Amino acid sequence: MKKALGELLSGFVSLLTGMRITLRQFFMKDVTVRYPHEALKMPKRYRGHIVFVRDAESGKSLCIACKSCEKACPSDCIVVDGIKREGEKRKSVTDFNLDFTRCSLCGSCVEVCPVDALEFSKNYNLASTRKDVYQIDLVKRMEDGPK
Amino acid sequence: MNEIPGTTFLLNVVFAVSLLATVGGAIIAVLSQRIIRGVCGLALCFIGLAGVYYFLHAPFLALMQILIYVGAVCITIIFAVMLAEPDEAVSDQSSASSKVWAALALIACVALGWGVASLALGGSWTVPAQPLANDGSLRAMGIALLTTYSMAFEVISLVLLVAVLGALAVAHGGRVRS
Amino acid sequence: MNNPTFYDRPAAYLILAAALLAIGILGFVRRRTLIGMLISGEVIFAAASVNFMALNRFYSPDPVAGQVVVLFIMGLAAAEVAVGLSIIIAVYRNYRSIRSKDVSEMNG
Amino acid sequence: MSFLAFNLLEPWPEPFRLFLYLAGVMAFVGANAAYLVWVERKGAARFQRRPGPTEVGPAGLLQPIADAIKLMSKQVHVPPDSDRILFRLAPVMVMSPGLMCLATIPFSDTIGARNLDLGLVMVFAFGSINVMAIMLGGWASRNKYAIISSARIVSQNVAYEIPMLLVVITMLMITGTTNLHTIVEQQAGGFWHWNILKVWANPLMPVTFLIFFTCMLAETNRAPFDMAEAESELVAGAFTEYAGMGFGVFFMAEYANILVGCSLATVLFFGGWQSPIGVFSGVVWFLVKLYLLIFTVIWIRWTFPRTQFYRLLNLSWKILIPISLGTLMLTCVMLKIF
Amino acid sequence: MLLEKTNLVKSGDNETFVLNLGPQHPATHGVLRVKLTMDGEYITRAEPVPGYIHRMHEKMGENRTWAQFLPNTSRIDYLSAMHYTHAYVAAVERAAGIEVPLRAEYIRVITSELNRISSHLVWFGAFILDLGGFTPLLYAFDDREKILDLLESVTGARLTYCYYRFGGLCNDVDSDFITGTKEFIEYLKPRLEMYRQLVTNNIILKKRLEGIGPISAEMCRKYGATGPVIRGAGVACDVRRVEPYSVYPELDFEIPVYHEADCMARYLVRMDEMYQSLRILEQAIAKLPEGPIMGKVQKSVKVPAGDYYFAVEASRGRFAVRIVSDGKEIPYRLKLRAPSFSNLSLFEEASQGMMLPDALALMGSLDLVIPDIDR
Repeated sequence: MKKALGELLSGFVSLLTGMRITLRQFFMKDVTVRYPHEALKMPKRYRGHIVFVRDAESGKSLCIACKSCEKACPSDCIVVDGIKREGEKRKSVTDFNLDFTRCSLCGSCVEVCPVDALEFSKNYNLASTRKDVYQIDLVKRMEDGPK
Repeated sequence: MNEIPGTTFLLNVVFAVSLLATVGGAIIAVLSQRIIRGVCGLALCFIGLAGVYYFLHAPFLALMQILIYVGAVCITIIFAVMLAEPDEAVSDQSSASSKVWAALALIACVALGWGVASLALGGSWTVPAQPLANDGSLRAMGIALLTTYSMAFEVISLVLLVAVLGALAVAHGGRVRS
Repeated sequence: MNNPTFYDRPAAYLILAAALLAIGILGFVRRRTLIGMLISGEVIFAAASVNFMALNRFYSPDPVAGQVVVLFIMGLAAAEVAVGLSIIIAVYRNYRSIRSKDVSEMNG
Repeated sequence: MSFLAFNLLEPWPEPFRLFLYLAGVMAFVGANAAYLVWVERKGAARFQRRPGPTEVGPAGLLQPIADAIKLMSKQVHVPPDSDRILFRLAPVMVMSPGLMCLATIPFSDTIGARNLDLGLVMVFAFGSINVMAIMLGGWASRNKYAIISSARIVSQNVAYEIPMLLVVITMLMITGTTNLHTIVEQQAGGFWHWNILKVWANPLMPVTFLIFFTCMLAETNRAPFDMAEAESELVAGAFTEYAGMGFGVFFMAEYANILVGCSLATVLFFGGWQSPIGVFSGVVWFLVKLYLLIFTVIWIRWTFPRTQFYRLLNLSWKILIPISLGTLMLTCVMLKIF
Repeated sequence: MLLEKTNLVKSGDNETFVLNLGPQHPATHGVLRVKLTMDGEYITRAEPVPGYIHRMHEKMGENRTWAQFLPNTSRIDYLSAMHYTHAYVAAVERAAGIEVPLRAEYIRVITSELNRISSHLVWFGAFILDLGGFTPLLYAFDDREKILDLLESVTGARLTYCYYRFGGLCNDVDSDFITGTKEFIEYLKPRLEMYRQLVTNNIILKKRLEGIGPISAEMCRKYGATGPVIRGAGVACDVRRVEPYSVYPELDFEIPVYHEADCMARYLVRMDEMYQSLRILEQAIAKLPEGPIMGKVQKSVKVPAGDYYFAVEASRGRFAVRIVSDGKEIPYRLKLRAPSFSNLSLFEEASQGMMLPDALALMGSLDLVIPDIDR
């Protein structure tokens, strides 16, 4: 009887302790970021989909269309094509298509690139109702891009 | 009484609704194919009956009717229905002989009801010269229960106790978990 | 009509009681399952209660007596339902049926 | 509003009063049920350190309306195997007890829909219909989760009705009346007159209140006793098959029942509209007490995990009923002595 | 008719019915289906039906190069991605004889333990959610968010890290990460104490977990259950100690063991493991040496023909990778031994005769990750 009552009491105290803790949390500040109104800064190494690195001088892509990334990609989502133009040492890229629906953002392409022509974008807002939004043409994107 | 002429009419309507609920509920209770609807009909009948009690100047009884019958009896029956699932099959109701029997039963019951009603109405009830001093309130009832009817009260509590124990014993007897 | 309040006349209640009795007995005859019969029994109880109340209200000097009796009926009905249902459950456990016909076949 | 309708309409004939207070109570219950959802969501958010609803209206105040519009625009789907009539009847039935019970709650000395002598009995009588409604809804759905949930609801409510009624009987012995208005009047003159502190009638009065409160949580299917819709076990319990407003009504009924339960607790234990210092009594105090209790209910929900079903029944049969019987006896003795 | 009926009774036909728990059910946390045969609320038989999200990770491994399989390892058990990558990378390193620099090993331990804490925090929240408490879930996610931020700053991803490489790591950690981790350690300690008061001591939770769902050490051996499940059954079986790998032998930590073998024991094992992980983190950060993070690796890894095996202690138990190589640049056979699968397989036996809510508490205490079961 005494033991049962003691248990009842300690149980009740444990409930009150829990309620005290949640009440303390009640008066604390929110921890959430109200996403569409404010957004967090993506960290330096954030792995978004890939984009071309722009050559500082020419403003063109560094890509030499060597197709290493195409080979390294585990999901077969990159298709690269390039031509060798007159007067240039290396091939230059004409076509770089990323099928983002299949990309697993592993970063193999960036790592394998011999000329460091690829980098990750910081773009995380990728929701869409249409599939063709995810067929990213990196060449076109760079040409249209602001920088 | 109220001066507004509509009041009596409204009360009549409420009374009629109670009567309708009682009789309709009872009919659903005994005639519906699915037993669960029967129980709902019973609940409706009891709620209507509560209204009738209210008109008979017994509000406490009306509330008790709801509390005990709707809140306890009906729910217990539904619980039993859940456990035993006795949905009556439609097939064995529609054979020709059963139809005849059903008609006979109906006629017999209507006759019975008619007979009882006419007996009740035709009987010469002695109207008391003067009502008793008590007002039939909850207080008066409590006093009566503990004085005049104390024996019956005790017996009823005993019956309930025995019923609970008996129900436990009977229900437990069938429950042998391996 | 000299008395427009028909809720103040005993006839309404007495007819109601008779009707409930008839319905209850009809159900008792018609129903094939034990639970159905129990429900019909409740309706008959209700008929009795209404009669008690009505006669008490209109023809008795003591307004308490009827109420007390009906309270007793309620207590009895509750006890009846408790025992009845436990028996039904027990029957169901043993015979897998609660039809009165099936159960009566099991005699012997 | 219902509480404006009392003195003003005293000379008015009964049917009009009846109609008006019905409308008032309905409005009060409706507004509360809708906005308690908002309070619950905001409260939960605060306990979890989130902002909660913010987008619809200032501080998300229009959220309940948006929710209602969304629920109403959804298809009312009745499962093909279900019992159609009962399936649709259940949501209608589930709202009625809340409305009926609130009619007898006195909000203040002059504000109250109906001053019934049997107010307390009435609350319990109509409160019992609620169980039947949820149970029928679960049964009619013909869904296994719903049926399990129905069975649970019945056992739970039967088990908790007993200690609750025992507590109420204790209260009846102390107050000597079932008229809620009179019960509140007895508690006038400062918080030391409230029933919860009436230790000369029963030294275990706070315990009695705790039992009442626990039973109320269980009867209204609130966490930690929300066996009926234990979402991690039974998906949504009895309401699994309900969509759109059918579900919405069940949802609102839960809040209506909480409203009734907390109102009753306020009246029985916390002196209703009586102010804690003895002066300036009024409807404000009733509402303050009521919403503090409701806040506690929400607070409890967002703090504790759910109990196990058989532990819930054990709690009732092995702890609450013996203790409440004990307090009942104690009250008998104390009342006889003093 | 009479005979028929009595036969029915005699043949033990009880009032059972089949309840499909899942594939979509709040308690299974994914697309797991459990076919329950129930007698009232008692479970007479619980048959797990996995396979709804089977993705053929093992077969995929046989169709791509050694390095190309790396991203897959994060996606088997998405909650302890680091451990899984670790097992695969270490298996290949063992096979190809690749040396890993010490700094890289320490960083692997640090990130792995952070990942273990975050995984246990998710489990903690989800488990309490299974038991009907919602708020601890969001507190746990708040803490986990801090870990994810730390790991994201290093690896660039929040869940599927793919951080380890054959011979080392792809990125070095910076001082921000180190200070951030130190701060986090100090932050989490009072939080764990708060969880103890709010949840562990709570009478409702205690009553729901104590004595519920006993899983003996014998049953664990029978089904190959590992991790917190076997440690909750009183066996101090932890790959970090039994088959030491990486730099774990140099670190001082305890293996929490409870002998009650019930849900509470498994719960407490995980809660204690978070403390132990914090201890490991403190030591590893203190000992973190300077140096390179990549060993000498040829451009495309070639694994000599043979049969190799490597196991790590993932959050849910022993995760092992077995690779069979025929010397080509793609694996001949890749076998993943996932802990959740073994842990789930004992559910059928352990849940017999339990009530539904208890069985769900048991299932929660096993900490199942459905993609880990299906692979």
